[in-house]
Amino acid sequence: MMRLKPLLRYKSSLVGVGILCFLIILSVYTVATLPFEEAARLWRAGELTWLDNPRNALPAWVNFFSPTKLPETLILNTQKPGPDVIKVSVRAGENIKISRVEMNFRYGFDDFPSEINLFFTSTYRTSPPQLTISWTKPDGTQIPLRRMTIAREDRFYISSDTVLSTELNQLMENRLGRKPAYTVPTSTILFGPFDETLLNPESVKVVKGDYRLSVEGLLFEPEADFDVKLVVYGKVYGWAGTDHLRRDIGIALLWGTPIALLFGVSAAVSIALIQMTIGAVSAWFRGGVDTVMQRITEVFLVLPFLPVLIMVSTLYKVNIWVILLIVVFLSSFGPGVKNYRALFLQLRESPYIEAARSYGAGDLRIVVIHLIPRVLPTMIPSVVLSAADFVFLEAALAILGIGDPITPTWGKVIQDAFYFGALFKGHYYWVLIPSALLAATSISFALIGFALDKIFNPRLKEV
Amino acid sequence: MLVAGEGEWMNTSENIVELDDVRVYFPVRRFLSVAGYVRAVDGVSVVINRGETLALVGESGSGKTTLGKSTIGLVKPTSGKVLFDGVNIAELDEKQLKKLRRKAGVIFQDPYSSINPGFTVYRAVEEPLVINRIGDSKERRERVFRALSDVKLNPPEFFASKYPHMLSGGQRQRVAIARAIISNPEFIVADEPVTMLDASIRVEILLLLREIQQKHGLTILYITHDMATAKYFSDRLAVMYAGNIVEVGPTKLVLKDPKHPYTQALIEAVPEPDPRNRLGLRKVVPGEPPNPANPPSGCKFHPRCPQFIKGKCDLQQPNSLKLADGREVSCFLYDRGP
Amino acid sequence: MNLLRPVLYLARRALVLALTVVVAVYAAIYVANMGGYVDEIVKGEALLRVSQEVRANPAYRGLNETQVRNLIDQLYQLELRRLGFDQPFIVRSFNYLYSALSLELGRSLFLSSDSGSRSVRVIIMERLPNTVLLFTTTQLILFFLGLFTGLYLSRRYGSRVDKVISLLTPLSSLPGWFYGLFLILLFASILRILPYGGMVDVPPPTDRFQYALSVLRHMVLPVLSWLTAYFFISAYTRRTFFLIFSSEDYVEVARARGIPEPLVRRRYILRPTLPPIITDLSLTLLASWTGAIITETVFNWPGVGSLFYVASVTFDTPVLVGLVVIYAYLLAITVFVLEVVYAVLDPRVRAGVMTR
Amino acid sequence: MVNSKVLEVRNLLLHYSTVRGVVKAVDGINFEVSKGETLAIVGESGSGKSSTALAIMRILPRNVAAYGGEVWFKDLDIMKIDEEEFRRKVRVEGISMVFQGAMNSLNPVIRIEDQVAEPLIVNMKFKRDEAVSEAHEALKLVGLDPAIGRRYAHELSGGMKQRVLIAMSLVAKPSIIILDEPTSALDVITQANIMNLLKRLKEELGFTYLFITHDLGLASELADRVAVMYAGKIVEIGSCEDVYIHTKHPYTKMLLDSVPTLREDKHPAFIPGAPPDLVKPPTGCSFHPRCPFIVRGKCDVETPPMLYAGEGHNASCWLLEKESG
Repeated sequence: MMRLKPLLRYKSSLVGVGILCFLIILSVYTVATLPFEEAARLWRAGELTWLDNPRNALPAWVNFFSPTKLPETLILNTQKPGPDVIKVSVRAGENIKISRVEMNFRYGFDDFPSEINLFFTSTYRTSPPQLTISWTKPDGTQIPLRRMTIAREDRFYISSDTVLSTELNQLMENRLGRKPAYTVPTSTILFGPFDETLLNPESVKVVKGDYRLSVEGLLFEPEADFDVKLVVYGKVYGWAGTDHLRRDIGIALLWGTPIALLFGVSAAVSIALIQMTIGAVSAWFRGGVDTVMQRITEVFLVLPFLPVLIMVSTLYKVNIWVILLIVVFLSSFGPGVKNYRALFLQLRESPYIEAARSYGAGDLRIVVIHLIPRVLPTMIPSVVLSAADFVFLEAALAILGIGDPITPTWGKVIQDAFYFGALFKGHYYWVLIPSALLAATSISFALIGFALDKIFNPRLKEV
Repeated sequence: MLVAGEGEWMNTSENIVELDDVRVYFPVRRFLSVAGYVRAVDGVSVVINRGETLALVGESGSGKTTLGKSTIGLVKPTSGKVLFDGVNIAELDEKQLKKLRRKAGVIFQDPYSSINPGFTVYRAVEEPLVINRIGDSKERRERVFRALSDVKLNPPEFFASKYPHMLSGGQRQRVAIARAIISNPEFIVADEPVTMLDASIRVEILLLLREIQQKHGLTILYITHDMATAKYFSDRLAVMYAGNIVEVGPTKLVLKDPKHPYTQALIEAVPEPDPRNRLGLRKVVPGEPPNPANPPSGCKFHPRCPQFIKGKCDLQQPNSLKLADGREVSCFLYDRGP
Repeated sequence: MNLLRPVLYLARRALVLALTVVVAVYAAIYVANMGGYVDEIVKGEALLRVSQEVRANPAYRGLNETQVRNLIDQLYQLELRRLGFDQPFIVRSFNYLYSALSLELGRSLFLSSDSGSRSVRVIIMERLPNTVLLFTTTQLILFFLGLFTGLYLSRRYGSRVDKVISLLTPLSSLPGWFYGLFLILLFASILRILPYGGMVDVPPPTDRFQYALSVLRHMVLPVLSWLTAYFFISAYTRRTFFLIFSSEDYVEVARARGIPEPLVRRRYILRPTLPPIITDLSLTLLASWTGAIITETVFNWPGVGSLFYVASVTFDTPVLVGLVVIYAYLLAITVFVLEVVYAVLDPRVRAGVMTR
Repeated sequence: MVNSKVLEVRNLLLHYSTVRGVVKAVDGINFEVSKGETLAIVGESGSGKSSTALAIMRILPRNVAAYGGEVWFKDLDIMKIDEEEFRRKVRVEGISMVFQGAMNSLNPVIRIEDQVAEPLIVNMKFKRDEAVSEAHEALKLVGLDPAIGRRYAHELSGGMKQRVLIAMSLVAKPSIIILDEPTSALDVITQANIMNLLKRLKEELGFTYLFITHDLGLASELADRVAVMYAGKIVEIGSCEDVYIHTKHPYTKMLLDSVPTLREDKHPAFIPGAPPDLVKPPTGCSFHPRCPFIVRGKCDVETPPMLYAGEGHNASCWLLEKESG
């Protein structure tokens, strides 16, 4: 394609090509590494699948730009023992066993974790294990957290447990001899210093250092055992953060890329091809066929596009590819037909077509060899430009809540964000990242489209 | 005439093209109905002899291009007979027409747009062979190169790979000629082949055309508005006005002693380099050619004719009269009938 | 001058457009009820409504379960007849087509107007002025801004301003509502100087002037979002358009004859290009009256667009069809008026109308 | 006759910049036109004849690379005045121009009479009805029915449009009219009619023309003097008789020989080769690659100056130097 070379002459289109290449690489990467079924399943799975993720976490890269390092999520699990996770079991009688778990970790972030949870699994026949859980701060202070009997699947939401919170606040009050003006969150007490700063939520600072969670388990059956998982939830996660359901937004955004590109490009290309075909048929046969085509075009003109699209897609609960089909169908008799028709009418009168007829070229050959290759270049810029529109159309439908309920798309992420008040609560990343991707896609198409327009349809001699 | 089973043509006719009362009307469409007709060609009878060059001269809108197209079936006549090699092509279907067009070539006025700008010279010249499935690729290659050197695009290898926009107007017209002669036609319609070219190279292209004609024994229908080139590059001359041929005969004779008032007016109007020109006015007929959708009654030239006979020219259409010197004129001035 | 021809021509065009409207409206009705899908919803709703009414009505409290069921069934059948279910769809569709075309748009299924009416016509007519107010303002500002910037740029082709505008044109590939989101973020969420959405403060000011002021304040963001989105492209296209037309031979001739530049621009560039510009303006105006569904939803503007959205998600078919009908009528009328305007403005078209 | 010069062009230069390089469309030409006289500039396409007209009228495309020289209109160097003064002194009443391509030279939405009258109203403070009656006079002068003034451009035939353009050019009574291929789109008979009209206006009203054409025959219809252009330069200039009969430049001679003639029997000959590429013109005389009389080492090296070939007759050819000794 030697005619595409000039594309690289324009700086603006170079930027567009760059962005588009990046998006294409991202799409290929996504499709290759994360199968769609898997992504869709993950996206629709409930909170259980995502238990280890923080809720509404910012993207991890915000730490690059901020002097205070926000915490990342720390997970310690007895099923994955190591130097940090030590589990020792001692037989203390015929049926009694004592298991001691120590989880050591270093906490070096500048902000408190968003949540702290403990998850347990245990095996026993009739008597469940009894655990004593305590917390050790870097200075050696030990805080007993709870004594509890656990079920086979159990959990202890340390940071949101109201009983523990009251106990800890009481403990603190005793130590400081003063009562803070607010209920100090559990995570602040566990990760903060026991001093005056605690009295003011603005001034309290994280104590960095080595923390330890100890669990002492009393097991009443010889076969009984238990496992512990500690999750200290951070405030940043992945490259796109998480949503209100702890889901990794990155998954939706990754899969949103190939879907947006595919939707935009296939809508644009197929509409252009259909419109071109209709225009060509109209222009080639003229007469009655042409009149009929023109009337149909007028009917489509009178039907408002977006309302009808919304009507159809709400009434018939459709997925994204059916929406694509509807979009293509509704646009196939769009105003573009008129342009193509005019173009073909003009071309069919051109002397080289007449010449081809004179030496015996048939209709099919003239259309395929002589006409379409002449029309294609004029078509490309508008196709590229309209691809941008269709990317946004999909997003718009999703934002209205009309899109595909299964497929994760950029628009869906934005819609979730709005629905759950991201802008009111200050979760700007939730809207900004998908928006930026949308904008980048659209602008890259536009940059390329405008450059192509200048190359293929030079209406003005550029000086 | 079609030889049964073979699907090949046989030369049975002395005249390569014979038109008999050909009319070409284009309907002017209105909403679901026809409002009227543009009479582009309105009753033309003429023959083109094998091996000659017939110049068809007329002003724009006189129907000369339409007439040219109708000789090779690019335009279907509304009525009348078009015999090409003795076969009435008005009765042929597309497939048979296609076969017949192999024997004809066309050169168009505008060398800038008569070649597909996306094709190389090679592809443009080769295409008629490809379409008519003539030869294998090696044979086609030889023929293309031969045609290119016939039109003096030397070396052919150099020009074959060029795109039309890389060539000058004259070179492009040579490409068009090469394409027209590639399938060894017998008849060529050259529609204003040099009008768009510069004066200094017009003659060169016309001489080339003449040379190719002699080499291949071609018959040429040379359509032009330029009497002067017709003088040097045609054997016979037909003058067309508003869809009719008003005068036809040997070129020299017609130009030396034009009979039809329109031919006279046309010749009188031609300016030639002569310093004396500026000293006097030309004798010209007033007005402009009629609207072909609504031509005047009788002889179509009568509203402008200096020798108009009232009550005759405006009522009746003059018939074509054969004069003694081999000419035919459609004018009442020479009608010595009853 | 012969007046019969143009009148005949326009009459024929009117007929064709009317036919187009009929076909389009019928298509809309058909799509809205394709496969009886909507029928089922409507029937279910009707049953629910009837049974709720019966059970809530103290007059029927004494009846036993069978009696109640019979009663419900009776009333349900009555309700179905009221909704026209006793006839096959094909008949109903034509009945509906007839009433739709005569603007008897019927009663909505679920939605009601602010004044409590269930008449589709009342509901739509209540919303239409709001949409027209917002988007006519937007489009007119956009149009004149684009027109004059375009004219200015075409005179300064290749200058720095021109280059900057051309460079910024790709920004117009993002739609207005998208910019709206960020304008809301900036002006409402962060700066808190303009409202998030809606059309007037709650509660609405009683003072007429205050009311108008409040509406204006609410219009700022939507208007601004569209200006941000479409200003560049409209200036750019106008500029290119004028550049092409200012290289026409007659413009050059006028300049060569010493016609002063402002006059050349007005009479030789602007005037001959007026017909397409007017078409452009009227069609975009019209399109914006319905096409702004997302913008209206984003800004919570109580116009036809958001009505359409609500009607869609609540499956209120009569409202949907009513909207399509009104739009189809508006468009057909606009196209027709445009043809008349064309014939007045452009002598070439006028001639075409005369002779065709 | 007092030789009062209306227009005098000295070393006029107009270069365009294109993707391929600088095109020297007009490359330092000199000529003058006296009152009541017609100078024809003859040349093939790309010789720079139309660019000469545009340069005089200061109608420049956007890609001008160089524009210079002197253009004296009466006793004013119009290259030195600003746009507004140029408009008032040259365009309004001084020099008018008839463009080629009459098809598109009229505003499609303004009535003919208003277009013809427009400069009178806006520039010369005529009342509207006075101006319109002037316009009707002008239409009559070019042989049109004044009733045509009520029509629009698309209602006229090509010949009528051309006449309207001529009427437009003379309505403000300019000192000189530039005719740029005024008949090239017209049929022979219509062309002859227009030429007759121009001749009559010249004879009866003493018009001064600068007539630009590619057609040597057409030039001889109107021209008192002829300038032949080739590759941006004037190669020969002189009276009609001088140029056509006592031809000095080989290009002029060969161009004359290439014209097929109806009335005389001589076989036309063509000029071999193609006109030069104006981006990379040949060294020396730009005609030397096609010239049969080329003097090697001279013509292909040095550009010939305008040499004396007779009273008021000059040609830029080295052969003349030899002749005169």
